[in-house]
Amino acid sequence: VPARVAYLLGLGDDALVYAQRLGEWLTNAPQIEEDMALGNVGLDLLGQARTLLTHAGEVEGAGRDEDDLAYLRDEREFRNVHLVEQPRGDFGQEMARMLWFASYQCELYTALLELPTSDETLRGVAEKALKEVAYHRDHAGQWVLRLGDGTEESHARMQAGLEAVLPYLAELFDDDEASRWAAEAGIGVLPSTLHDGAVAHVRAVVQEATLDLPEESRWRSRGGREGIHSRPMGYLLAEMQHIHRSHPGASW
Amino acid sequence: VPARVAYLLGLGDDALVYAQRLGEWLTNAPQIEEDMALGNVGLDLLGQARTLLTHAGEVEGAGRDEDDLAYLRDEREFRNVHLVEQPRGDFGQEMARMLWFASYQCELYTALLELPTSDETLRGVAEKALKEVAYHRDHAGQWVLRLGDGTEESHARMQAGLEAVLPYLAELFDDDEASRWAAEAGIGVLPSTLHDGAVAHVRAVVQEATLDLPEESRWRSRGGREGIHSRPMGYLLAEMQHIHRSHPGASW
Amino acid sequence: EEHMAYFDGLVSADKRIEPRDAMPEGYRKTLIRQIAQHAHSEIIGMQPEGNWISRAPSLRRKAILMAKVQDEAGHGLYLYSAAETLGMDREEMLDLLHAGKQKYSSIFNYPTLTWADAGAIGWLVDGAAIMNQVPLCRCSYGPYARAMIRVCKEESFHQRQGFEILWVLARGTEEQKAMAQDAANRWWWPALMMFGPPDSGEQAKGGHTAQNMAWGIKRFTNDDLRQKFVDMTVPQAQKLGLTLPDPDLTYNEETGHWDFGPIDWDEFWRVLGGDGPCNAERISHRKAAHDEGAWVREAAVAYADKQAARAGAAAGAVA
Amino acid sequence: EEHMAYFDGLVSADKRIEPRDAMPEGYRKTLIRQIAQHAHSEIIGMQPEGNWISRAPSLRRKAILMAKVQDEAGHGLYLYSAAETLGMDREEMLDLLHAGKQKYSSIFNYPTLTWADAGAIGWLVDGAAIMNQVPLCRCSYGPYARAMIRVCKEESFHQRQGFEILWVLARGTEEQKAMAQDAANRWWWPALMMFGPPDSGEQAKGGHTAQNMAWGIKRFTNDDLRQKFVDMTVPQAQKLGLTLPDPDLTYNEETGHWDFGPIDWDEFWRVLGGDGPCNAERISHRKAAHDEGAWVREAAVAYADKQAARAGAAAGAVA
Repeated sequence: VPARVAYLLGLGDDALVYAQRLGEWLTNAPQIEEDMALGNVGLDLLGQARTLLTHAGEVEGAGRDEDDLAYLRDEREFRNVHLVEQPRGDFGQEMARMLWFASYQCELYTALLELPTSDETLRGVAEKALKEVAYHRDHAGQWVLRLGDGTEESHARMQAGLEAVLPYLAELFDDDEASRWAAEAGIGVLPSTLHDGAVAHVRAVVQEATLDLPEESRWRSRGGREGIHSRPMGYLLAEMQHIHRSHPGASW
Repeated sequence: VPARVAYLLGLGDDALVYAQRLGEWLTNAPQIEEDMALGNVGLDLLGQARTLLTHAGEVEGAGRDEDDLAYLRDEREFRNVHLVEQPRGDFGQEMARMLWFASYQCELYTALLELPTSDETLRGVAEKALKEVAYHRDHAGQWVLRLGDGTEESHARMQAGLEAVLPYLAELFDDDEASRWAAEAGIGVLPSTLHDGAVAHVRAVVQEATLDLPEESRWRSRGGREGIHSRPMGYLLAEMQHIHRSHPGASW
Repeated sequence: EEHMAYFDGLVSADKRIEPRDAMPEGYRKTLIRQIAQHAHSEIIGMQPEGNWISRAPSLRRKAILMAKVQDEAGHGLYLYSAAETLGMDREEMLDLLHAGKQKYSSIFNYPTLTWADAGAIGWLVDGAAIMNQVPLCRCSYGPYARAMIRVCKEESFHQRQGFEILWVLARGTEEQKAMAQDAANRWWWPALMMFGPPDSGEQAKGGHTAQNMAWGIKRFTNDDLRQKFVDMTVPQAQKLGLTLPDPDLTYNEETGHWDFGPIDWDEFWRVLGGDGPCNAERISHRKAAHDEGAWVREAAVAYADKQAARAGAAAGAVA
Repeated sequence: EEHMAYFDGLVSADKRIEPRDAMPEGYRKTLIRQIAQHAHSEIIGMQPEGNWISRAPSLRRKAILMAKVQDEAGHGLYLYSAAETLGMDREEMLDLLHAGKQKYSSIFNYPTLTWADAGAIGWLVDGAAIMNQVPLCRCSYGPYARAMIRVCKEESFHQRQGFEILWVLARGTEEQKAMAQDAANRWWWPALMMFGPPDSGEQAKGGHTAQNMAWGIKRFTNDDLRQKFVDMTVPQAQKLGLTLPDPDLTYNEETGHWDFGPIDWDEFWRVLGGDGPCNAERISHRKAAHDEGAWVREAAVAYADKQAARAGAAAGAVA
């Protein structure tokens, strides 16, 4: 896959896979308002994913549309980070993941908008998505506050949620070959440049929530952008792709 | 699907789907001996399934082999009962399911051997499998004893296991169209005729284990033999079939 | 007495009763029961379709389905709010649902076995729901009537989406056609049962139709609504190219209606009584989500209390 | 002293030490550590392949894979029994494993990403394991040597099965060929690391090779075994039609061996130290199964105690 396509797929796959995980909250949220809110976040990400995958397919020029890319690629061809493919934990863990991921995406889309990019589609995504992910970040932040500064139990669980996502954070800011190429070419940004901004935002929320920001992880995830995934990914794809793959060539 | 094929598929799908569930115990059993034992039971059932599906494909005469039948049928075409498709519960629940299913299978294969059947393959399966399922029944029975007459906790959990499988038992003994045809044709048996023998065996074990055999269920499963399945079935098939379906026409 | 005369006057003038108005206790109870059941149906109804979000066969369909299930959550919220104006709060209604003491529409006790079921639910189940709900937009109780207006607008959108799912399947591969037909076969009769048992005749079992009509809660009998639904749906099935699983279905030139065969009310009562394919699953899924979320709701309350206390302290300091 | 002379005599005569024989404490400790690590590797090694049982692409492959993972459980059991003859019981060894105080082969900290990995594990990982284990069939400690004879027989069967998986893939569709090549790319270097760090030179880090050789536990150096493995495997890769991911791999006419490029020992130490792709997952999976099964093991003990008491009472009554 050419680097430009790979870069777009990385952005799109993150959004797609996280949308898939968030869809699992519908009917499982702690209150009905959250069924709606998490559904909304999932829908926003799915929307971003669709535009990004469609665009990646067009740039590639091999005739693959959004569904070909979502349903007919194998695990090794998906370029999302491990954070988004992890199974649904409890609500605190989800808020920790969402706070981090949305903070990362806020920095990402902000930086993309600041580029004198020649990729108008990508600029369009960034423009629309920035408003969305700012809301996601705020929504998760509100919950981190409520849970951190709520009851004793919720404080402990929210802290545990922050610890649970910790090993998957470094990878968000890894510069891979595709992003290096994209930054060089002026159409993308180096993930490493997004680190400080994202951390600053999360740190402020976590402190206000009377929680501790964990910083030491015995291990860290690696390689999602090269198609090296964690165990849950294959099962996620099996579920997501099964019906589509069961009817080769069908329209829906 | 002709009734004779449907009958064979029902027997084969029960074994296949239960083998799939038992395979999930490997690496998850309470002790290594049980990783081996549950793997063994799963392997026996997988073996039965392979012969039965292969035979069903031959009888059908449409050129479908065991893999076509296992991997390329949709949920509505699977004819197994709901009991075997339920997700893995705790070990007590698994022993309850295995005791019931193996008791049912013991009665089934015994009855098939008593038929002056013209289906030599089916007789061959019954002959070989009867020894296997007698061991499964015994293995589960031993555990029901140990857990029922073990600690207070294990007694309570084993009792809960018996309650958990209760709603799925009646369906094992439902006469469906295919089994009625097969019994009529002298190549199969009516499930309803297997009920009393299976219950007698389970009852004896449960009593010796100082447990109560629950008999009242507010609801009961229905329709597996007509391809009406419960929610977990679709996800089980997605996982089981995904790789095979991802490579149409490939050999393995 | 005077209050009740005012109530009767409003009802007979086809005006709206509002929360501040006095109302007969029976009216209040009936409405709470009906609105709660309606809200619960939206919430439980998220499950059969939610089952297909992760497996939807195209990203476009996945997005539409997610939005739809989310709309149902929204409908549940409007309706719980409407019921709360009658003096029962949401938490209490959910407890009654989980304890099996308030009901939800029995149709959601049927499983969604294939992707086509997402279409059939939209087409038939939402179609039947709209038939029930459109008259409720003129219900005598104001908050309920207003909630229904919002709900109906979105439901008809969902119904069209369901129809479109089946339309595409019915024009697809042989497997897709079979899937669509199978879904129609399985959902047709349960959809007809959604209107409830007959209001009269052998099968009628102590319904409340007459009283509810007098109160302006109900506008049509179950049988009238069912007939309207059949009359609307048969031509749609023909357009789709699907057969409805009723050999007795025939157009009656005299009445101008479609006659249909006998409904299996035994099945209806059995499923309503708890022995349907998914009753146990629907409630246990719902209860598990609620129980697992308890700590989150408690934390939200605790945080709000702390914030209020802080605001109070700050206000005190300023004063 | 006398005991130790007897021990030394047995070792130098290449005879077997048995559990009843006196032995140096260092010998006992080394063996416990090594056999436990070996047993743990079998048990943890069930996970990467177990991951593919539910998704195996044909029923035949599913059966073979289930049987293989089950064999590994069996190997674990033999090996725990061998270690128990040295005075540490299985429960204690498992506790040490779960606490991170006993190790397992670091190769199992790599993920199985595709079906081809089930083949690569058989071919390369089992192949390397056999290379390590065959000499252990002549280990000075009798119970370990006898366990290894059984294990090796089954391992070479597994190795052939792994080879066959890749053989079929390498002759399959383009996707299958790519899958096989990708698996070879990812497993080759970790397989070479399985022999441990170099015994001498810059990269050597305080190994125990010399002492273990003197005790008759080890027969060859890590580097010797690694070279034998490379020499055996390169022609197999050629037969398969797969490329090994090492541009420096060349046949050395002088030595008669295959020369290979530098191994990334930084990666080795990083993964060994806990920061591999699956370290956390492997232990937490194992621990979860163990913890969830505690009530079952307790019940089995309680039941056995009750049975023994009953038998005692019955015997008393008879006497």
